[in-house]
Amino acid sequence: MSNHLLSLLIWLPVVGAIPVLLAGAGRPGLARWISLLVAVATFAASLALLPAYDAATGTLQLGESLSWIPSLGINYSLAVDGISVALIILTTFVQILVIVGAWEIIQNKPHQYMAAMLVLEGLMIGVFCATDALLFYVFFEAMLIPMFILIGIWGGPRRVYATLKFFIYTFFGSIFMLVGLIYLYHKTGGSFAIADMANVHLTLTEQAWLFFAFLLGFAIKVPMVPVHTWLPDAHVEAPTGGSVVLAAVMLKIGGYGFLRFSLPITPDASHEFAWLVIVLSLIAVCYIGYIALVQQDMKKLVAYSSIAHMGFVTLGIFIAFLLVRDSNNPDAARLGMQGAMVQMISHGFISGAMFTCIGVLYDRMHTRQIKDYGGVINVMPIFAPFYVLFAMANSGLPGTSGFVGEFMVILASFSANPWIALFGAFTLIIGAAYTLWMVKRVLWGDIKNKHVAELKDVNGREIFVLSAFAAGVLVLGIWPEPLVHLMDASVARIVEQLAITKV
Amino acid sequence: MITLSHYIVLGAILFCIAVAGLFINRKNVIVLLMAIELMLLAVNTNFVAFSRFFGDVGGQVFVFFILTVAAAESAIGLAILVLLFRNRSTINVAEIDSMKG
Amino acid sequence: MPSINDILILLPEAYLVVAACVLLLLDAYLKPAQKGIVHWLSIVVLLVGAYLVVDGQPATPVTAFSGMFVRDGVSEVLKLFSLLIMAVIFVYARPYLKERAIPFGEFYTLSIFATVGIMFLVAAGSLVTVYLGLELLTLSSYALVALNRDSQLSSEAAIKYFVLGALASGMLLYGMSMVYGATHSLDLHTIHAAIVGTEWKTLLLFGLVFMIVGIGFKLGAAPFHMWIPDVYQGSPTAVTVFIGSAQKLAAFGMAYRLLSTGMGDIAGGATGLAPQWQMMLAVLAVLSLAIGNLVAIVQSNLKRLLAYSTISHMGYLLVGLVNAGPEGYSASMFYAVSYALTSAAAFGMILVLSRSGFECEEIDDLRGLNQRSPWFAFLMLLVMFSLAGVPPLFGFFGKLLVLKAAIDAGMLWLAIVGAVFAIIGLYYYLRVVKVMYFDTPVEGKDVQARSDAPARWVLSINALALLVLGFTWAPLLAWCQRAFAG
Amino acid sequence: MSLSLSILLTIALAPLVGSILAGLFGKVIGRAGAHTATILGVAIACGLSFYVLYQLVWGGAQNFNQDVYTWFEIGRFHASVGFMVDRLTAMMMVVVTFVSLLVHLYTIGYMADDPGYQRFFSYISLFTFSMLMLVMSNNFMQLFFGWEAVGLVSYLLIGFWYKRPTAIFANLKAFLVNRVGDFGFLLGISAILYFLGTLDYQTAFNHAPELVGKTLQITQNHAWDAATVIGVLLFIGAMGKSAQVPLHVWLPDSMEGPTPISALIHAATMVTAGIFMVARMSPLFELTDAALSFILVIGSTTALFTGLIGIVQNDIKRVIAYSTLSQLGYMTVALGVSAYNGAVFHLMTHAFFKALLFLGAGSVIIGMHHEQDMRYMGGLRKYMPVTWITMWIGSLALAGTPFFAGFYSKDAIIEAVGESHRWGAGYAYFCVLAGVFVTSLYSFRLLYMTFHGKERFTVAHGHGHAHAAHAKHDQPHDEDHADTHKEDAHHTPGVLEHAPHESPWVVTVPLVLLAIPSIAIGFLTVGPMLFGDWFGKAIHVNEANNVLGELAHEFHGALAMGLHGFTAAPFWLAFAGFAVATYVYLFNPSVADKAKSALKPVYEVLNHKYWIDELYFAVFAKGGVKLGEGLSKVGDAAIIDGAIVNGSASLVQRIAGGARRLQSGFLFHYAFAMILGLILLLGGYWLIGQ
Repeated sequence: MSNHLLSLLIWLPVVGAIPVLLAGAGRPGLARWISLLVAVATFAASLALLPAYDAATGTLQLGESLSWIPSLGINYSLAVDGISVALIILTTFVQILVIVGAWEIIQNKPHQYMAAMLVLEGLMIGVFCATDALLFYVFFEAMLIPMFILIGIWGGPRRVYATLKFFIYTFFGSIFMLVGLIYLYHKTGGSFAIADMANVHLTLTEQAWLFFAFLLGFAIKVPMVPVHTWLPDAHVEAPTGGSVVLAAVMLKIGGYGFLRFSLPITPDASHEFAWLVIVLSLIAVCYIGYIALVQQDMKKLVAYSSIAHMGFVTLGIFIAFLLVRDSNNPDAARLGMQGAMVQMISHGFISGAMFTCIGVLYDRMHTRQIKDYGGVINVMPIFAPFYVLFAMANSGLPGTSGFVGEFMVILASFSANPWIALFGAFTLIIGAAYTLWMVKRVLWGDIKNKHVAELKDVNGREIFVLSAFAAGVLVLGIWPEPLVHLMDASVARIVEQLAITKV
Repeated sequence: MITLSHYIVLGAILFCIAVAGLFINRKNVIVLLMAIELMLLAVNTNFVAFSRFFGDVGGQVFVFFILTVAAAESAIGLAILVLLFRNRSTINVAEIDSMKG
Repeated sequence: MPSINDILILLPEAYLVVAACVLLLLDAYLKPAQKGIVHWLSIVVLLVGAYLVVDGQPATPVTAFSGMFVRDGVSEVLKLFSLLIMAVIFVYARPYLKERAIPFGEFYTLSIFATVGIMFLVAAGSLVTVYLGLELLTLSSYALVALNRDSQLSSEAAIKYFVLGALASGMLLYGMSMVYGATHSLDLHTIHAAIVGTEWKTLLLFGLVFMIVGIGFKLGAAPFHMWIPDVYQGSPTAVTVFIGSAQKLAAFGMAYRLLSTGMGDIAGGATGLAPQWQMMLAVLAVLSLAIGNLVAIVQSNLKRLLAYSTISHMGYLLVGLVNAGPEGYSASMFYAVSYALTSAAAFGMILVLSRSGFECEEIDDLRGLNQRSPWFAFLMLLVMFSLAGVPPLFGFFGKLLVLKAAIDAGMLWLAIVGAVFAIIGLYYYLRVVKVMYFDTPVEGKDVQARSDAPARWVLSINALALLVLGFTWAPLLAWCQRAFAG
Repeated sequence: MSLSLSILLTIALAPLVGSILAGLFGKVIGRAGAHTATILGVAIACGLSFYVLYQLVWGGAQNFNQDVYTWFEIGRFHASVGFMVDRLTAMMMVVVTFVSLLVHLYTIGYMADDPGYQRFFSYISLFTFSMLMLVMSNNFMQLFFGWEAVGLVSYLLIGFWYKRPTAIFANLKAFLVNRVGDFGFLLGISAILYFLGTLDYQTAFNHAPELVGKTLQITQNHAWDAATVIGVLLFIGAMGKSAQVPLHVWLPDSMEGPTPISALIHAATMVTAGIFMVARMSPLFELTDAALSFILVIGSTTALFTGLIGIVQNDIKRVIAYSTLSQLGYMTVALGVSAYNGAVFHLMTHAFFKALLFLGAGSVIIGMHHEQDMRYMGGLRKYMPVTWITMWIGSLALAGTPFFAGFYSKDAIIEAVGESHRWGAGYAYFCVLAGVFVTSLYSFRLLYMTFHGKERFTVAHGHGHAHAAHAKHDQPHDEDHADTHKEDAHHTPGVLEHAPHESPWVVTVPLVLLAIPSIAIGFLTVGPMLFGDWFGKAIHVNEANNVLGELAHEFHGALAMGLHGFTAAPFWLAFAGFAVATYVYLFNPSVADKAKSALKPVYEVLNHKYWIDELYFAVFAKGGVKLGEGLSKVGDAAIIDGAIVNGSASLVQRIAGGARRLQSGFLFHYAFAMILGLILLLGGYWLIGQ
């Protein structure tokens, strides 16, 4: 059992989608319950990772390997380290909330919706488990199909434009990554194992080309400026659940990819171009911050803030190079990278929560325009505190998870270069500005119009979802050590690798 | 004295005429059929010439096959032509463009 | 001297020819009501043929009729899949033909003859066999395209196909004649051996170029692709599916025989003409990728769109061939097989969805298919993503292999070009999915899966195979590699 | 004997528990339940704080420094939640919990009819918890946590009446301005981690000397002194919290919050966090004269120029708000001259009398039925004697009348500045002296305009039933306060429906309780706190900078100091202010208007608060939005999406449209294409051939 735990995690939801599709047609209730059952089972299974995984060593563990294409040396090989474990649990956790959140909101073909969600979940878990580059790529790409459907069918008015943009944008990024992988396969003399790719000797030029191939693939996923423009559209048009999964998990796959590919395979090129990524990340924090400030659509605003917050992920990952190689300060590098990882998890909770909140409002008012709201707190006294909490978390208030990652990254980046910290810390101001300004216009004030006056407060189901998110946000914010400990050893290993040059 | 190259050049000329006929002619499909036959003739000339000069019968055997097939080919061609004329009551090449783009 | 042994070696072909004639007679004597029998019989005939192919397969390559006919791994794979795909096509075609009153017997017999043509073509050991196989195939195809007697488009497609096809085979023959002149032989192996010593290098190269034109035409690679869109659109869909799937296998076989067996390198030695035709194929590949993918974007007719997509896919097939080594050949053959299966499913979908008076061939005809019949929408989705090359579907792995082949051959740039055009290609496949899933059906022309059970079942299996093979393609690949190992 | 962790945990958590009870279960436990729970929590915290203080001072307990739990541990970096309690901390704990307790009591009366009753109690208890976490922290991470947490509560409380546009504007403004400070503060913490490799106070202080000589490379050929960078960055944080120029703009607006909040958060405790922080970091600040001079200049500027604004304000709360600003300036000045315990001492005394003043003002506001404009007051002393007396006490203390609490602290600060030779001390000395005059001027102006002279309000119909009427009237106030915070829209200014009246006992009792320390605390504690080493190791001063040490020589007991005060310059300056105020606002009010018109420009400048608000709004708020719009239109919409993404898409479309025309449909074109292909291949071959 436990030695096939990862396979179970991947395939349980995917296979679980089949009964949902078959039984669910015409019987929405059944579809919902089956999918909830599957999601909960997956979550339970993912919790089994914690005892099974030994955080002390931080190695890849719970490995499974199965020869898939013998003649090409492609293996179905899975393993997880602390980082993957954390992300997997995040995925399964969010998935439950998404399914509960969509419960009676999705009326059009709920069974297809739920099935797509489950398939998506399985594939995302697969991405976090794969240790074979091709397998990784397969999951990485396959993920797009259900998301494409989710946005396209259950999305908003401009969903077609948004979903096509999303798919082609992402595909554009990853196809070059594929070429890069094949090239590496060629270099390794016939192995797609990421570990082998990390060991193969590469000249700086080769590394540079590969680095940019990877960068394109993952930067679009994260997304980084300037390849971020698909995200706002995708988010605005996606159904609430879609947005939640997209922001909470999918974006993380970009950051995860950097760790798995760019860093170990092209360390020297990554070092060469670390400044580029850092600059882009800082642009993401400041430039995107200002853009978020003027958004009229709540979802768009949160989408942009996601980009800004993911900026800290890439920042935290790449300052590690400056710290390890230039200022020889591996502990600070670990701090920064840990910050990036914590930021990924925390952003998973916060963005998920924010989008859920907006979904709650949208389901009632069928508008996401900020100007249509005002004084919501008067009519939704239970909802309002949640909204404020998540907003505060989004603007990085200590005591919420939003603070932890950014705190670590800023601390670390100061050790790399005070200017980086200076621009990074700007998020304290701009982040608070755009988030709380939205809160001011949506929540506070007198009742704006009769639609607001008619709003109903959140029901039990919504309270459950929001509370679950809130619990995540607070626990992580008050006591991050368990999470940090889970990932620390793995991060330390990655940081050690950075020091080793390949040329 | 006629050398091999003379034959090859002749073949080439015939071939070029045939090809020219194929895309210069804008009138009549039947002309196209004739051009095709001419092209096959050019080929045959080559084969015969080569096999004669190298004393290898293979080429001439091939020519027999080609002739046979050519017959069948033109048969089918004419059949299609008839069909076309029946449907569109024209065999003018310049008018056969209902599918494009 | 020809012996009984030679006959046994080409038993499948012989059997099929006989069977075809029998079917023809049978059809002539049957009452219209009973013609259904011909349908089932012909499927049986094909399956038996497939059995014979596999059953009689010798361990090592053997030749018959003093090397004119080869029976090796390559021919086995290609024959087998052509036969199977033909059988599948027959199942799809039946309801379609019935409703359009297209003569049964002719269709089946001609198709079987064409199949025999394919089998000779891919098993050719000499220029003569290549030519005969090719003609047998194309002549039957001409007839098949024109089979829908009362359709203007059908006849226009036929004449275009015929003229251009004749031109192509003329060029091929002309090339052959030059090669013959340069090497004094029609036997591919002898030619291969003679390349080194010939003093007619230039003549030989001219021959090569002309033969490549013929091959390019058969593949439908740009700039010899012009016939493809019109013929795909004009001919009855039941025939289009044949031209679009099984014939690609034949084209690959022809290319392999002529280029590799005839003029390839000897185990990496620089003795052949591979360097020359590699470059030419690369050029054709880039052109096909560009034209196919670009023009497909602006198509509104589904069959035409698939036609252009074929062109682009042949581009990928050539990317594999450019490798000019066992790796590349196996990759290309894998690609050809995967493409044949996929496009069979794609056209099969059109066949299954269309009904009398309604060819479901405009993209807009698919609007809201997911609401009418979600199952077939899902199948079509699989097909489209397989064509687009999105994992985990079968089509992706074909692309993976050909790109790998190109990179192995040191042609990274070609791989990158392939990748870039894959992005453009993605767009129009997604458009089809979008129409099926995101648009609402137009009133009046509501598409539904027609009610011919066998067709629907086979189609489902065919499309699902694309998904299943996405996980279990290892054996097929191994098979392809074994075919070229020797 | 030493302090036990459990006691400290109880102190910190008791208010939190109360807050959670009142917040989450407010509906269940009702109003009485809510205030009982929270007051109980705070009372426990207060009692124990006193106990802790007692133990430290007289019980001979050792300083406490211990982690509660690890927050994160990465490599050699380690952050934890823990407590460090020495006398400094203990004093802060007492001040915070004591004032908080009184404010809790006071609130029962003040918010009696507010629908958000439970919410309010929950907030103020939450604030108490956050503030305690801040002062009790033993590391920078937790300090920052408390730092931001009090900011959050202040945000929530300023916007407590969330229907008032002004309130929700003020709270956003307050939070953002504070964030600017925190921006610097966070960088300061990063700098400490970078140079000292730790977030723990004690370790940092122990390694502090290593900072000397270290520099931070800012540009290629330019480096800054590490200690100075740290000092300035940390102080920027203090500037935000303690509302120092130029980050002071949020404090006056924060008066939008209910008065108890103004007393607790925006006078007594939160705003002094910055002062406390600098005092706590004295070992670091002592390393850098530059930073201290910076602090000195900022502080003295704040002390004088914000005081000036106070003179022209008419809103009673705003006058006190500006006086708070200027007093904070005094504390900062003290820090600037390394007179840390002077600052902390003033912090303490100020906490008492300023809380007193605010609560008194609140009481007046209740009495006036939520009229806040002093121009419509006057002669209130006969209506509300208790408030009147206590306010006088508070004002006297504020003005620095000898023997009152304020005198000792303020006088010491002025003396210290006089003693100091630090760069900027001269300027500071002038500012603080001038400040004394200004202080007493606006203080007495307030008293006279409010309690003396003739009544400038009229009562609509009859007296009597003040309480019932007040109750009835008070109900709608928080809805009605919709637009302006000055004259209520709903009634013509200066016209009351009922006569003013003294407030209920829950209001007056805290006033009395605060009046006592306002008088006595200075006299009692000046000796040990200021000139003794009462703070022990908690505050570190280099000998060179030890100005208070200098003063200590002349110090011969509180009494002597008080008597000596009468002969010192500050007293006469204060008296001058008193005299002017008395003449202008008591005997000859017309002078005020004359002066106003005579000094028109000056008045305008002050009345518009030097136009700083307008400037910030134009530059940062409006400018930011403009910038954002520009970026999103040009950067995202036009360039990235428009030109690159959709641009390339449409380009492909156009190429495709062109390419399809090659497929003309004509046979001869098709054939021709094949021939071209043939020629292309041949030509290509030739090219390769050559």
